Amino acid sequence: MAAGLGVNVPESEKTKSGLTAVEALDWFKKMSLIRRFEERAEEAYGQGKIGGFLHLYIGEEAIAVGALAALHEDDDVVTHYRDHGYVLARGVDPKRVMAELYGKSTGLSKGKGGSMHMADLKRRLWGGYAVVGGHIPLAVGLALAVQYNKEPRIVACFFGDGATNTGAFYTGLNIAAVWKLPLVVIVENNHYGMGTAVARSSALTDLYKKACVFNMPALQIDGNDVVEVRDAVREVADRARSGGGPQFIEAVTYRYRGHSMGDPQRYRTKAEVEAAKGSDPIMRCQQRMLSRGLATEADLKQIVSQIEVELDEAVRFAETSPLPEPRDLYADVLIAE
Amino acid sequence: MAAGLGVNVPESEKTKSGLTAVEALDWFKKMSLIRRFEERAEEAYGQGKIGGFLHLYIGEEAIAVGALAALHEDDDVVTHYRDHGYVLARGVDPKRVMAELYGKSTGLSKGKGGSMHMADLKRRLWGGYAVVGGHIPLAVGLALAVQYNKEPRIVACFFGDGATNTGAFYTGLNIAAVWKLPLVVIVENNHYGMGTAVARSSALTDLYKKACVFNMPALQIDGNDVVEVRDAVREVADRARSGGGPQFIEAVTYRYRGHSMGDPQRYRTKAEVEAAKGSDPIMRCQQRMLSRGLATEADLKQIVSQIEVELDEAVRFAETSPLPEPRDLYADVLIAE
Amino acid sequence: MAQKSYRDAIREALREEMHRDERVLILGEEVGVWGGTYAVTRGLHQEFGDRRVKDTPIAESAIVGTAVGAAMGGLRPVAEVMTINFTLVAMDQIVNNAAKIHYMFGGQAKVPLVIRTPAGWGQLAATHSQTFEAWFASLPGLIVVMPATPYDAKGLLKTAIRSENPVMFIEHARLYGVRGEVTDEEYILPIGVSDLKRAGQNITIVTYSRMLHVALTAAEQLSQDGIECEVIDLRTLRPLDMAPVYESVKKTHRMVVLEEDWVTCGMGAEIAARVSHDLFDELDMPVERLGQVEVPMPYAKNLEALMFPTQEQVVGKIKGMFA
Amino acid sequence: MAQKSYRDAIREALREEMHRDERVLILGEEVGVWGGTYAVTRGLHQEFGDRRVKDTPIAESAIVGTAVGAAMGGLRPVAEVMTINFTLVAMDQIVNNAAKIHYMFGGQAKVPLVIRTPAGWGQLAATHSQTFEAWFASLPGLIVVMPATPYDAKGLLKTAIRSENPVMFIEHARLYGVRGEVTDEEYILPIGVSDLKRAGQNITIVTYSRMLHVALTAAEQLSQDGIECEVIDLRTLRPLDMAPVYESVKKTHRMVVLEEDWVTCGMGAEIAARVSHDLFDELDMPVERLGQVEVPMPYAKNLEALMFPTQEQVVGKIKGMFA
Ligand SMILES: Cc1ncc(C[n+]2csc(CCOP(=O)(O)OP(=O)(O)O)c2C)c(N)n1
Ligand SMILES: Cc1ncc(C[n+]2csc(CCOP(=O)(O)OP(=O)(O)O)c2C)c(N)n1
Ligand SMILES: [Mg+2]
Ligand SMILES: [Mg+2]
Repeated sequence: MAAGLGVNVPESEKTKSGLTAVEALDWFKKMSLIRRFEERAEEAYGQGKIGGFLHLYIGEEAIAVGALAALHEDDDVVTHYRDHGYVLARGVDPKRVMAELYGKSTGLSKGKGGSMHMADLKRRLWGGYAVVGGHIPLAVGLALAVQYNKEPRIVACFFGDGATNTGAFYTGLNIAAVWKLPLVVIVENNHYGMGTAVARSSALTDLYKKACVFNMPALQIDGNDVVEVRDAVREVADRARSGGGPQFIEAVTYRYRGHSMGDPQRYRTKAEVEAAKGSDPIMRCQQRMLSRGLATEADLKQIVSQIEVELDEAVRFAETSPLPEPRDLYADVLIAE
Repeated sequence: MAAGLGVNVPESEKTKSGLTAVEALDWFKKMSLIRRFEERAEEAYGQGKIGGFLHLYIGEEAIAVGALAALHEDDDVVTHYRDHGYVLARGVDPKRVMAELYGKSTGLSKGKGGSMHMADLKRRLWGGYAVVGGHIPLAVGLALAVQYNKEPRIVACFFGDGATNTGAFYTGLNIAAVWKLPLVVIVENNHYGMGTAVARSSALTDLYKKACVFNMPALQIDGNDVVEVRDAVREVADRARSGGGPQFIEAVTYRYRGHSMGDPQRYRTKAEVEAAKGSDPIMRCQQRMLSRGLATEADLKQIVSQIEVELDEAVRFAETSPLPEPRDLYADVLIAE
Repeated sequence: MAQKSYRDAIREALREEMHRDERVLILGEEVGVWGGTYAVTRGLHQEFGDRRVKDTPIAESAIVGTAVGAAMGGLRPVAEVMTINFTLVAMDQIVNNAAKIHYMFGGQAKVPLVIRTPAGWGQLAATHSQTFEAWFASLPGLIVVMPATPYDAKGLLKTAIRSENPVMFIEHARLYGVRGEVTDEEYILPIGVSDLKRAGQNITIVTYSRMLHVALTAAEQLSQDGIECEVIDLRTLRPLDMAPVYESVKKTHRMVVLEEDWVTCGMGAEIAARVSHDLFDELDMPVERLGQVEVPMPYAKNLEALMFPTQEQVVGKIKGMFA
Repeated sequence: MAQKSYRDAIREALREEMHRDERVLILGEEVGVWGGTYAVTRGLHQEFGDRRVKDTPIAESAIVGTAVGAAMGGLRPVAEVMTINFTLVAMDQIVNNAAKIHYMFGGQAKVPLVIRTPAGWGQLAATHSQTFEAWFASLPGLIVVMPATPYDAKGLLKTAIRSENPVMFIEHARLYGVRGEVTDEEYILPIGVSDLKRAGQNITIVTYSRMLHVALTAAEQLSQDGIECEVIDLRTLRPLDMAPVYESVKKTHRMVVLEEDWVTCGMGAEIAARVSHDLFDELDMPVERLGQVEVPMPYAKNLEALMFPTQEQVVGKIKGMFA
C-alpha cells in the first residue's frame, strides 16, 4: 500500500474485499459525477457566475468516494475547503451544491458559505472549513461527543498535506489520541499545499509517519485506487468503532488543477501533471470494471450521459434559483432566545 | 542514557569525557548556588517581598548547569519562565537576579520582567518566556539569524514536557528541521506540566520520541546527572554547529517544589516526591566528587559557605536597591525614531 | 440570602447545571485533578469524574476547537481557558469557528459553548496581565459576558450554559475572593441586560467587571461631597444594552466610562462614541474615559499600581467635572 | 512621476530595501516560488534566492515567531501573513512577543520586524473576509500602518522596514490593482502622520485604507451639491495622529468616520470618542460612523455587496447631515 508521485501506479491486486458490480458502478458514477460537476463549475467560474475561491478536487476523487463508501451513513464527516467531492460522494443533490456555488438561497448553505463551506447536517456532513487545519479540533470534538454518548459511530476528518504542518493538526490529534476517541483522519497528500511541495514544508515527507508522534496506527495508501481507499478506511474505521482509538491514513494522490482558480502554477511542470494523469482514479476504476467484466463500455457510457443530464439540471437549477433576500443577511447570526 | 521516574538512578559510568576537579567544583558551586538562591527567593516570597508567579527549579539544576557548561559563551539561550537556573548558570550576578524578583530598578530586566522574564543580552540570554511553548519559534528565528549570517554559533532552547503539546512546539521545530537550523532543544521532562502528568496529556510519554515527527536526532538522558547532561549537550551542539541541523534532547528530571507558589499538589504524593530526591543532582555530583577524590568535604563546605555570603549580599542588594521610578513605566515601549 | 464568594458562586453554577443537564461537561487545563488554577472547579472532578471534567494538554486552540466540535455534536461544553491571555493561542477557533459556524452554513449547525476565562493581574508582567474583552465584543456571532458580582456571575453563567449560542464568559482573577449576596434558591439572569448598581442623579458611571467595585467605592466617597453617582454595570458586552445608560445620562447629563483595559480601542471608546452620538444634546460636557495606562504591564509592584484607575483617580476625575 | 499599482509600489519598496540592507529578508507562505498569492513578491525569489526569500510551511504562529526571533538576532525580517484572517493563528506571537519583548526585558532586546498582511474580501465568506486593525491598534508596543495609495504604501513600507520597532503593515487585497502616482526618486514617508487627501470646508471625513477611495469619490459627488468634504487619511493607526483631524473639524464642525471594519469597537469608535471629547464645543452635530454591517460575511455576491458603505451611502449620510 504505497503510491509514488504521479507516475503510473500498477493497478493494485492486493484488494482484500471482492468488488461487486453494484459497488463499482456506484463508485464510477460518483467519481465521474464529481469530476464533471467540477468541470462545469470551472466553466461557470470562467463566466463569472461563481466567485471567490474555487478549489477543485479533480484527480483526487477516489479518496472521497472510497472513504465515504466505507463509512456508515451516520458517521460524522468534517472536511477542508476542497469539499465538493465529499458532499457529492455522500449523495447530496448536485443541484444544491451548484446553487451554493452560485450563491443562491437554494444552496446547501443557503448561499452563505460558498465553495469552501458546504455542510449538510441531515447527512452528518459538518462542513468544509477554510482555515487550514482549523477543522481538525472540531472533528476531535465531534468524536468526543460520540464517545461521551457511547454511540456506535465514528468521525472522519479529511485534510491536505499542508495541513499537517499546522498547530491545530498536532494539538488536536494529540488530544484525540490521549482520549482514545473514535476518529479516522485521512490526509490527502496531493503533493502540494498551494505551491509548496511537501519536502519544502515538512520535515517528514511520508506523511503517515507523522502519526508516530500520536502513537497512532497509520497507513499509507494509493489514494487513486478507490478500492484500496474503501478497504483501508473500512478496516481502520472498524478499529476506531470498536474502541481502538484514532486512526491515521495518508492517501497519496495528485491535484490536476491549480490550487484554486488563477494559480500560475510556477511550482511544477506541465509534464509532471501529465505524468500524474497516468494513474487517474476514474480511468483505473473503469479499466478494472471492464477487465473484470463488471460493466460494459455501454454501461459506462450510459452513466456518463446520465451525469450530463443531471448536471444540466443542476446548472439550470442554480441559474434559476433566487438570490438570497437582503433580510437573509441578518439571519442566523445568533439563535434567538 | 535513560532515567526513571524519581527513583534512585545509579550514577552513570557511561560518561565519555574525563571529569576534572575544576569543572566539578564549578558545577557543584553553580547547582548549589541555584538551589540556595531559590530557597532564599522562596523565603522572600513568603514574606511578601516577591510577587506574582515564582517557579522554582529546585531538583532540576543539573540541566541548566550541565547544558550551559557544554555551550559556548556566545551561543544563544532562550528559555521558559522557570528560568533562574539558566541565568545563574551562565554567571549572571545573583544580586541582579534577586533584585529582579524584588521588582527593583537594578534587576536584570529593570524590574519590568520579574521571575518569568530574566534576560541578559550581554550574555546572549534572550529571556525567559511565560506563554508555554511560545518562545520556541523565537529560538528558531535566532537560529535562522545565525545561519543567515554564517556564524559559528548555535541556539539552545529549553522548555518543559508540557510545552511539547503546544502548537508552537510542532510548528516551530518543523521549520527548524526543514531549514536545518543550528538549534538544540532541551526538553526538561520533570513529569508534570502544572498538575498534569505526562501520560495524561501526551500520546507519547518518552518525549524524545516526539522528535520522530521532525526527523530529528534525539536523545533521552538522565537530567539529574550533570556530567551526562554536559556530555550529551556537547555532542549534539557540536553536531548542530557543524551543519547537522537541529538536535533534540529529553532530559528526565523531577520538580521538588510545587509548580509555582501556592500549588496544592493534589496530583502527586509526598512519597513520590521523597523518592525522587533519592537521585538529587547536587547530592550525586557531590558523591562523585568525593568518591573520585576531586574534592574534599572541606572544599565543598567552603563553597557552600561562600554561597551563603554571596546570597546574603544578593538579598541585601535587592532589599536596598531603589524601586523603578514612575517615569520608568513609560520607558521602552517603542524605540524613539 | 447567603454571602458567597465570586469563585463559589461560579462553581455552584457549574455544579447545578451539570446536575441539571447530563450534556454539560467541563474541559481545560488543570480543571480536574488540580481543581482549577483559581480553584473554581474544585471538587467537581471528584464529584463528576473523568467523563465530565476533563483535564487537557496545554493546547488552547485544541481545547476550544474540541469544545466547539463537541457543542456541534450535541454536548454543552464549558471550556476553561486558564487566563484570558491564552485565548490568543485559541483566537482562530473562537473567531472563525465558535462565532461563525452557525451563520456560515446557513443556520444548520449550532455551537452551544461557554468559554470561561479570567482576566486579571498581580505582578504577572506583560504577557499575563491582559484583557481583551473589546476584541471579543467586536465579533458578530459571539455573546460576551463579564460579570462583577457573585450574584451576577452565578445567574449569568447558568444562562450562558443553557444558551444555544457561543458565550465568552470573562471572569476576573481578582474578584474570585470577593463576597456578595447570593440567594439560595435557584435563579438565572438574562444575558444582554445592563444593571443599575447604584442610583444617583448627578453623573453616570458606566463600567463592568472589577472596575464596578472601584466605581462603587468612589461613588460612596463622592456622595459625601454631595455628588451622587449613578453606576451602571454593563454585565454583557455583546450584545450591549445601552438603554439604562441612555436613561441615566438623560437625567445626569454627565458620564464617565471606567474600564480596566487600555483606553485606545477599548470598550470605553464604543460606549463613549455611542453616547456622544445618541445623546449629543443631552451631554453637559464630554464623556470621560478612564482606563489602563497604555504601556505593557510591568512586573514591579510600584509600577503596576500606577496602571489602573484607582478610587482616588475616579473621585478626582469626577470632582473635576463639577469644578 | 509614474503611475504604478499599489502591488508594484509595495514590491518596489521590498526590492529597494533588500538591495539597501543585506539584513532584510522575506518569509511567509508562497512568497517565493509562487511569487506571492497576490503577486506582491513576484520576481523577488528569482532575484534574491532561497536565503533571502523563504517559503514556509502553513504555520502562521511559527512564521511570525521565527521572524520575531530573527529580528531579535539582528535581521530585518518582513514576514508575510497571507491574509489578515490568518493573523488569528499568530496572535500570541504578535501580541506577546513582537509587541512586548522590548518592554518586558527592560529595553534590552528589540524587534525590528515588519508583518505584511492584506485585509480584503470578494466572496470569500465569513472566515476569509475580516479586518482586525482595531485590535492591533489597541496594543502598546506595536506600530500599525494601513496605507491606501501606492505612494503611501511604498514610502511607509520602506520606513517600516527601517524602523527599530515591530510594525504591522496592513495592505488591502482590493487595492493591489489600484494605480497612482509614485515618484521615481527614492523617498520614504514618516510613520504616525495622518494625511490630508482632499481639502474642503464643510465636513471632515476621517478614513483609511480602501475606504479612502470611497470617501474621495463621494466627496467629488457631494462637491457638485456644494458640500466640500475634507478627507483625512489616517495611514497610521497606532500611533494615531489626530492633529490634522482636529484642525479640520475646528473648521468644518462636522465629521464622519468611514471604515471597512464592523463599527462596534472598531477604529471609528476610538476616533469618534476622541473627537467628541476633545472638540466637544466645536461639533455642530454628532460624529457619524459608517462601517461594515454587523454580521459575519456571507458568500453570496448580492449579500456581500450590502456589507460595506458605498459611495451612495456616504453621500446619503452626509447629505442628511446638511438637511
Ligand atoms: C491558517 C491558514 N493559512 C493559510 C491559508 C491559505 N491556504 C489555503 S489552502 C492552502 C494550502 C493547503 O494545502 P493542503 O493542506 O495540502 O490542501 P490542498 O489544498 O492541497 O488540498 C493555504 C496555504 C489558510 N486558508 N489558512
Ligand atoms: C499557552 C499557555 N497556556 C497555559 C499556561 C499556564 N501554564 C504555565 S506553566 C504551565 C505548565 C507547563 O509545564 P511544562 O512545560 O512541563 O514546564 P514546567 O513548568 O514543568 O517546567 C502552564 C499550563 C501558559 N503559561 N501558557
Ligand atoms: Mg495538498
Ligand atoms: Mg513539566
